[in-house]
Amino acid sequence: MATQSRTELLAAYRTMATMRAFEERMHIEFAGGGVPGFVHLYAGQEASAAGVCANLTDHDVLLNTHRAHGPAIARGADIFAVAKEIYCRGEGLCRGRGGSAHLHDTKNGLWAANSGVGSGVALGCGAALAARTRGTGGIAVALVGDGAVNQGVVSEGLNLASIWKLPLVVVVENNGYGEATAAGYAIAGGGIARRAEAFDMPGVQVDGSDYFAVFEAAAAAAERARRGKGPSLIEVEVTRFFGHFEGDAQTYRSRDEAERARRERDCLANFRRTVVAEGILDAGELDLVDTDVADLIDRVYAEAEAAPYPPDDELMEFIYADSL
Amino acid sequence: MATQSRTELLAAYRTMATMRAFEERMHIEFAGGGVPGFVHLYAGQEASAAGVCANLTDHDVLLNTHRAHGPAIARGADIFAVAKEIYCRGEGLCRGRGGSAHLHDTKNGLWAANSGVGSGVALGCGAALAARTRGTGGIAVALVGDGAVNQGVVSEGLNLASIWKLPLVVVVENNGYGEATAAGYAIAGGGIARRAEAFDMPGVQVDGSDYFAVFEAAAAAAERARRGKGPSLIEVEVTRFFGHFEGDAQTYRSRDEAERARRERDCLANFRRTVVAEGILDAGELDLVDTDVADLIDRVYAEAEAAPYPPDDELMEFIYADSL
Amino acid sequence: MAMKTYRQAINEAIVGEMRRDADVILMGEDVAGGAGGSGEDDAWGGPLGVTKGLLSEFGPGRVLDTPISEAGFIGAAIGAAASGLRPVVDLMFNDFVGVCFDQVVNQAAKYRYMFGGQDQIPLTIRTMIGAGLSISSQHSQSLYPVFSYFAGLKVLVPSSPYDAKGLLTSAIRDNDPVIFCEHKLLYDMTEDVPDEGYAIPLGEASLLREGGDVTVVALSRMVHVASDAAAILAREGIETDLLDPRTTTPLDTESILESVEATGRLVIVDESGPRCGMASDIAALVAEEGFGDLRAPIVKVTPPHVPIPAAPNLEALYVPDVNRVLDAVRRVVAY
Amino acid sequence: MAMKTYRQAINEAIVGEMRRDADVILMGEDVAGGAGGSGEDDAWGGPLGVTKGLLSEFGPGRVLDTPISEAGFIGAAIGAAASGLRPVVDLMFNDFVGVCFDQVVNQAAKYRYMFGGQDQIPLTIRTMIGAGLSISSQHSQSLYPVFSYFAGLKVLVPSSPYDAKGLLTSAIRDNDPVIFCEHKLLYDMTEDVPDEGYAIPLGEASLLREGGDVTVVALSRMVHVASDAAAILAREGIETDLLDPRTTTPLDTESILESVEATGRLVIVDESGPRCGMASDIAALVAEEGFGDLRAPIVKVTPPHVPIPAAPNLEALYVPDVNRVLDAVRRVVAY
Ligand SMILES: Cc1ncc(C[n+]2csc(CCOP(=O)(O)OP(=O)(O)O)c2C)c(N)n1
Ligand SMILES: Cc1ncc(C[n+]2csc(CCOP(=O)(O)OP(=O)(O)O)c2C)c(N)n1
Ligand SMILES: [Mg+2]
Ligand SMILES: [Mg+2]
Repeated sequence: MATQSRTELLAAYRTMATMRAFEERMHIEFAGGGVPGFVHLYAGQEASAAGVCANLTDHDVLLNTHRAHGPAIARGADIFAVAKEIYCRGEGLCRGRGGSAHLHDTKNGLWAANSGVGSGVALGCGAALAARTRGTGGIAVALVGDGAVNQGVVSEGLNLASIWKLPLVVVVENNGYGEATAAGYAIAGGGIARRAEAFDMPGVQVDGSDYFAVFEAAAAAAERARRGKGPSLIEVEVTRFFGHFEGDAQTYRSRDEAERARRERDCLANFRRTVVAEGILDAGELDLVDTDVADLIDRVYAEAEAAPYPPDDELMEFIYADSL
Repeated sequence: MATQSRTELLAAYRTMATMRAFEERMHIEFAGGGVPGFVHLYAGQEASAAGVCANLTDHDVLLNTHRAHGPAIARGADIFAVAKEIYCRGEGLCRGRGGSAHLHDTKNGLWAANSGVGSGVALGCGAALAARTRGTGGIAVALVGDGAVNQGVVSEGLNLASIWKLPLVVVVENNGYGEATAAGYAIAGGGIARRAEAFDMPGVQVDGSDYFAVFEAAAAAAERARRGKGPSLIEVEVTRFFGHFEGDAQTYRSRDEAERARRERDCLANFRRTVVAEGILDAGELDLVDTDVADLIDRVYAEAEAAPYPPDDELMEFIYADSL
Repeated sequence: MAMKTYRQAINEAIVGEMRRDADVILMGEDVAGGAGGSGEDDAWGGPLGVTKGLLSEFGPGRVLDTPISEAGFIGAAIGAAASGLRPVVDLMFNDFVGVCFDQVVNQAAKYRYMFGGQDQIPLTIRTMIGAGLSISSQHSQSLYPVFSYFAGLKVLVPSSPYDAKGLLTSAIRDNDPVIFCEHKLLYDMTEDVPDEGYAIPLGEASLLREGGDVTVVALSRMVHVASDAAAILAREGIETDLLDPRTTTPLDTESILESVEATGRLVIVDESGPRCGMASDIAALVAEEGFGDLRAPIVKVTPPHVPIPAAPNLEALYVPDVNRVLDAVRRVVAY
Repeated sequence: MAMKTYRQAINEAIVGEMRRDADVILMGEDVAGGAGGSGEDDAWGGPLGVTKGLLSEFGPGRVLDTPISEAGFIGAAIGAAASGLRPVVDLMFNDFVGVCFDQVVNQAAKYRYMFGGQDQIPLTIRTMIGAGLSISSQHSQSLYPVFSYFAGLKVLVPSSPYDAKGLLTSAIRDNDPVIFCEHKLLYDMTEDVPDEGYAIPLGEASLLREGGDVTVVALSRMVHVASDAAAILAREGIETDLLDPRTTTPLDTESILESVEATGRLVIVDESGPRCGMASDIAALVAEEGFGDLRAPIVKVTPPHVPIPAAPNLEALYVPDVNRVLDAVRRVVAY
């Protein structure tokens, strides 16, 4: 099963626990009215970004989606800067210009989702092409949602990656819905992995409540990309615990869908159960991580809320790199 | 084999012979400098539009491509108005506004190709949706090229047609090239039909030098659409006898590629050989058609060349239906 | 007649036209919401609830949730319109026109002309414009100048519930492609709106205030900013002609020129960009056709040339406010 | 120095920069042409032969034929640019921006700002503009006003071989996304062009003729139409300041305002549309900042608000010609 060391697995747990706690707290803060903009929570999907990012190096690029908080944390972005960006503060990752849906951290190989959903696949082709052209050894991993796969640019990017044999991995986080519309309605034939085949690349489906399954699929795809064998696609089946965005009444899904997922498809609980049962980690050290994380989250939110907005006189900064 | 009557087959021959003669003459006229704009000839691909259109009724819509002359003729547009449009004359199908690439004839169920290649698939979804909503019994058939299938809108349209089970047939005319770039390079995996499968619809490949093969595949797909069973895709393998557009030196393909196709994959010659060999039609009546067609083409070009441009004072006509 | 929100007014216009004409259909992402899910079917009415209830009344044959495929479904709507239906399509945020621009400006706009008048495209595209929700540069633009650039489109920018209902009704009845721009900060604005259907003709500005000292042209949400400014100016003795063009194509050039003829002074307050935007368009019109009347520079109050930031303080600096309008008007009056 | 066409000048600029900097790569449909075919590999250089020969010199790692997937490959170019490459991308006809508009105006343009200055996007998009080939409304537009609307882009409209080489060189060296608009009727225009590389700074208009009676601002191919008109006017004793801004973003507002300060009269000759177009943009600038100098209406000589027809006679009526410029200038001079 897992090819990760004890230390790595403990780190993976910490990452997922942090992602989860960050979002649970965000849910409360948003309801309290203190968070600007639209906010899409990643809770329930943690094993996806965590399992993928555990396979990435400094040379790689992860292309985020609008459901950006979790992947940003998993990729190793400074969580204080993440929170500040969501709060649109001047010390945020993007100096308050981007907000919740646009968490971008170039030095950590994290690229924001950009506008039209699905664009990450095209941008990822470019990152992958550049990595190959410049011989950095890097790969690109594009996260996209089940809804986003119906954007034309995703098909175009899959084709481009395939004919150019780019070191790209496309990870489709299928949480069953694009906003309020079900994947089963929006995606012909229901499956996404079969689109990969149409574009002549391997496509696999994995259970996103199982960290180990995601990790292994991502490891295989990343390895393939690094070896110059070309792109592949992974469909990760997940359930989001909250609404599409905060404030969503979620009447489009049955009352207990999310609750059932929390009970039965919780990647954190599953992870804990497995590593404890197999004697890899013990419950006590995981509990310690939870305590640590809770403390961290308190500090992160306190600092973010207290942080200043960007200076007023910087409105016109950062438009152009070379003077106009 | 063919489920068409003698009369229908004779008509099919006449259609294809007319398409061919029209283009052979256009090639000469263009070289002579008298034809405005860019001109893309359909010669070599006749069996595709002819085989498809033989299955269409007055309620159906055929969505053309930029390689528009042949399909317009096959769909039954007035050939004089077709020629005049290519010459941008006032009595052209579109009163000289559209030109060669935009042959559109609403009353005959012929819709022009529109700008970004591949859009016909999306427009066709709309025609199909309207036909179903209004209960006309009509279907839509969208022609697209092998190059155009890599436009995102084609994938979006295939998906939409599939989930809505629209009465749409997508006919991919694979002539091996999008401009100067080979389909084998541009299309991942080489095949187009497998994309149909990804979007959960049947996809078949047929030999476009064989009228009967095209006719039958189109008949099956049209039947399926009319029965409410949803969309399907047909890939028609053809070779264009001329360049991408007139003036193309065609150095991207070997010197004899087109010539070999003329010798070995000529749908007109094949048709003639088959119907004569099987005793369905005799060579003499086909020769008569050829003579007729030659005469028609002479008249068509003479009339088109002599026709006046649209009146100068009509520049601002037809922008809006309701007054601005 | 009852107090209604901009949101309700829009909903009523669509309901009214769908009842009136069986050819009107509705398409878009989550225009009903809930398609295929385990819960309710008519769950959303778009992310801001504008079209809620329509699926229940008109059924899935006329209210179609779409995949996230704007090029595909707007292309389909054009095809449906060319076939005789009258689709009302939801392009959630106008910024997303990026993924279907070809369909809107090259196809819908040119369909009738390029084919020599054979067809008409009775298509309405509803879409949200405007900054103010801290959702950054790809969800906050006001792109009606870009739409207005293209001949063949009609472009509507209602600033109130009353206008929204009347203009949307006209849009749906119109036989040309119309872009109907809803400002996202106006959805909860209320005013008296008749229950019955009514159509406001396209191309007629509304004169919201008659002054004589200065002409202020304002669009969409900026009408309210300009109106607040005009009230303050009145107390200073500066009387404003406040004009809301309501539609940018067709543009009521006559009303603008007439007002400037009287006032000799023009300030344009607009949330679209400063380059090739609507303020430039109107300024250029007057600098050519109303030059003889002008007694002062034409001042444009617009955002600066910058993408729209998420941070609320920067965003507030981005969007024109009352003070900037006051400054501009005082400047031209003092000129 | 030798006589070179606009086509050659563009080719030389790319070759020069590709030799100078290994990070410069070329992408687009048929930029080489022949990929995967049974004949030659470097067959086309784009449909008009502009980039022919580059594959042969720089190889398939740096010269990439693409599928017909503009959103995909322009998105990829943005990603490559964010990674440190300097892609030069061919968007054949500028009209096709319809299918990749999101990549251009929402992504490339906003990438640096929205992420707080973390990145730069050294991307050049080459694209053809202009009417005159009878290829109808979807292949003949001049969309630089639409590009200029968006902050974050730079927009270049070279009117001559010399400018084309110098501006394209600057574009490729520039660290921001640049839209380089090549007028399709200029490819065969020749003039003396240095063999070595040189960069023309962005944002500097060129004063092609010094007069003093009237300022004529013209862009792209219209520079030549305006120039012909100026020669005729000179014979009538009307002396023209003829200004070619050469870049619309950045726009050399200073040179325009300075000239109008001297002449008091402004005519703008432009092939882009009359609504929210470049003529409106420049007119609005001067109506605000140069108002005190103006002695006559600002006259815009542009096409009418109509899609572009294929028929040569109608197309000729569409595009501004010398007579329309003469009329306009005579009118403002006589005012
Ligand atoms: C082109 C485009 N259309 C619509 C939207 C609005 N939108 C934002 S998120 C979203 C749903 C995306 O669904 P999915 O890809 O499944 O991601 P999820 O939200 O489920 O994580 C939509 C429609 C958008 N951002 N871009
Ligand atoms: C979106 C878009 N990109 C590029 C073009 C330019 N173009 C016109 S025809 C063509 C080739 C199309 O190839 P294919 O679809 O195979 O049709 P064929 O010409 O072979 O019949 C291209 C690239 C276009 N019309 N639209
Ligand atoms: Mg989803
Ligand atoms: Mg082809």
